[in-house]
Amino acid sequence: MNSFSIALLIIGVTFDLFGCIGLIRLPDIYNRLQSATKCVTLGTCSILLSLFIHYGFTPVGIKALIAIPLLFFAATVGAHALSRGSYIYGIKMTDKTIRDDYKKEFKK
Amino acid sequence: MKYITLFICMLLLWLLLTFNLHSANIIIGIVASLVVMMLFGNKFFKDWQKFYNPLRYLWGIVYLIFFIWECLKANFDVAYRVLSPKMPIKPGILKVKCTLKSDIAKTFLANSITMTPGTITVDVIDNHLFVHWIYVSSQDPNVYTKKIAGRFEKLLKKVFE
Amino acid sequence: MSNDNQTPEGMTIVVKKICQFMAPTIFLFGIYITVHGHLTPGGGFTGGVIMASAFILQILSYGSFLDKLQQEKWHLELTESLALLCFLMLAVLGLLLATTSVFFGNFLHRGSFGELISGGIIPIGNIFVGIEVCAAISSIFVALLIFKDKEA
Amino acid sequence: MINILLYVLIFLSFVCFIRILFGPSMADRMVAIDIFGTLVVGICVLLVYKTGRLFLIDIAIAWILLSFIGTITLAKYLTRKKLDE
Repeated sequence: MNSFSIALLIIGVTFDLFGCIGLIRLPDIYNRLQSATKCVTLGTCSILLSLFIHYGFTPVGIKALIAIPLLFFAATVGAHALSRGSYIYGIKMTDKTIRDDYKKEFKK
Repeated sequence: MKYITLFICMLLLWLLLTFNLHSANIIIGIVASLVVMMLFGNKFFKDWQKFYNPLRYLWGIVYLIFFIWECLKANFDVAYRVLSPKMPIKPGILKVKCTLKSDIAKTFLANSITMTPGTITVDVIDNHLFVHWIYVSSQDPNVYTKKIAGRFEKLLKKVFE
Repeated sequence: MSNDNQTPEGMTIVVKKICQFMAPTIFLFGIYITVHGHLTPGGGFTGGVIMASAFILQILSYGSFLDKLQQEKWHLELTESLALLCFLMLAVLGLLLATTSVFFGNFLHRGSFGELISGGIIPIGNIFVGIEVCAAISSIFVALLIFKDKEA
Repeated sequence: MINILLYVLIFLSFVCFIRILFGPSMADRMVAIDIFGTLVVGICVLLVYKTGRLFLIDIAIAWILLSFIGTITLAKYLTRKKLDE
């Protein structure tokens, strides 16, 4: 195995680990979405990229390359829709919140 | 015309997905793209001319490199906030004005904001984005608009408008 | 400037714009799984479910009015029945044309192992099963929506 | 090497299960399900390395697309709309 793809694998799993620690530690749902979406998406993208580097321009490598933008769009749009949905559902933000502009728009 | 654009995109995606150039594979790909074109063509992007402008792809590559750099910064930022024992968070939802006009550019701005340091787009209403920020460093509208949206808008205007 | 999709129903503009190229991609991937059913895991049923989920994504993100959905339901049921009929015809053709003369007998050239055109009638049967499952699952989704509205 | 990384990812999916079991509200559980779907893609790719079965990447792509639809459905359910409006 190529050493560069091993390095990408280890980086990816480490970022997944950070994301899941954030999922447990952070106080409310919006902050959890922040950590989880960013870290886990980049970690998994890095794992897929390592597959592309290991197999090169073969069908498997190209499929791994196609999966990266799909995963990216799926994660960002999912995070956006989930945060909007949970605000409308009425889930409170944490006590440390210092400013909320969306409440005025939502009252109308 | 947007039907033909969808057809070309789907054929390219099929050829990448199967990755061989046998004649049987190409014929099945053309049939499959025709089926997709018939079923989903009327909902595809109306401004199809943008697909045939090579300059946009060039700016797209520049944007991609810039975006990957921002994305890496975002990850180290979140990792720092998660791992430090005091958890330095000061969250809030801010109203950010964006100067982009077209819908597709707004969509990509929202997606880019979601992947950059400490911000996530909650809603898009007309010309305003509602952004959840994990560490609100300043409450002045000019400063935070420039900090959140300003760095992408110039490039996105060249790519999508 | 294209504000053509800014309608009150459905989800936000971000979801709609992403859905414009995500739904065709999902459908194409379903076709890929169906056509390669005899070479890789998956096949008619799996590909049909993925194809149906493209329609479900479109209904979810754009929103759709109920009477329009009822029209769609008629089309879907027709498609499902026709695909099932074609599958049955394929089986009967095996009875007539194949040298062994059995139900589902193979009457096509077998091809060589690992190629796309191989496996005799199995890929064609897969395609018909895919269309049938796609129409069936979409019509289940539409039927659930219609019945829920009538109950309430 | 691959085994250790695979164990780490499986442990992380159990962490997601903790959030699904004890999440204070419904939305927290949905976030955990979304993250779990992304972790499974990583597990699929590591299984490609471990077993050499190249078709597992197809399953990974299918998982990405189907978990996207699941997330959108749950998010729409949270906004108290009917699913077809």
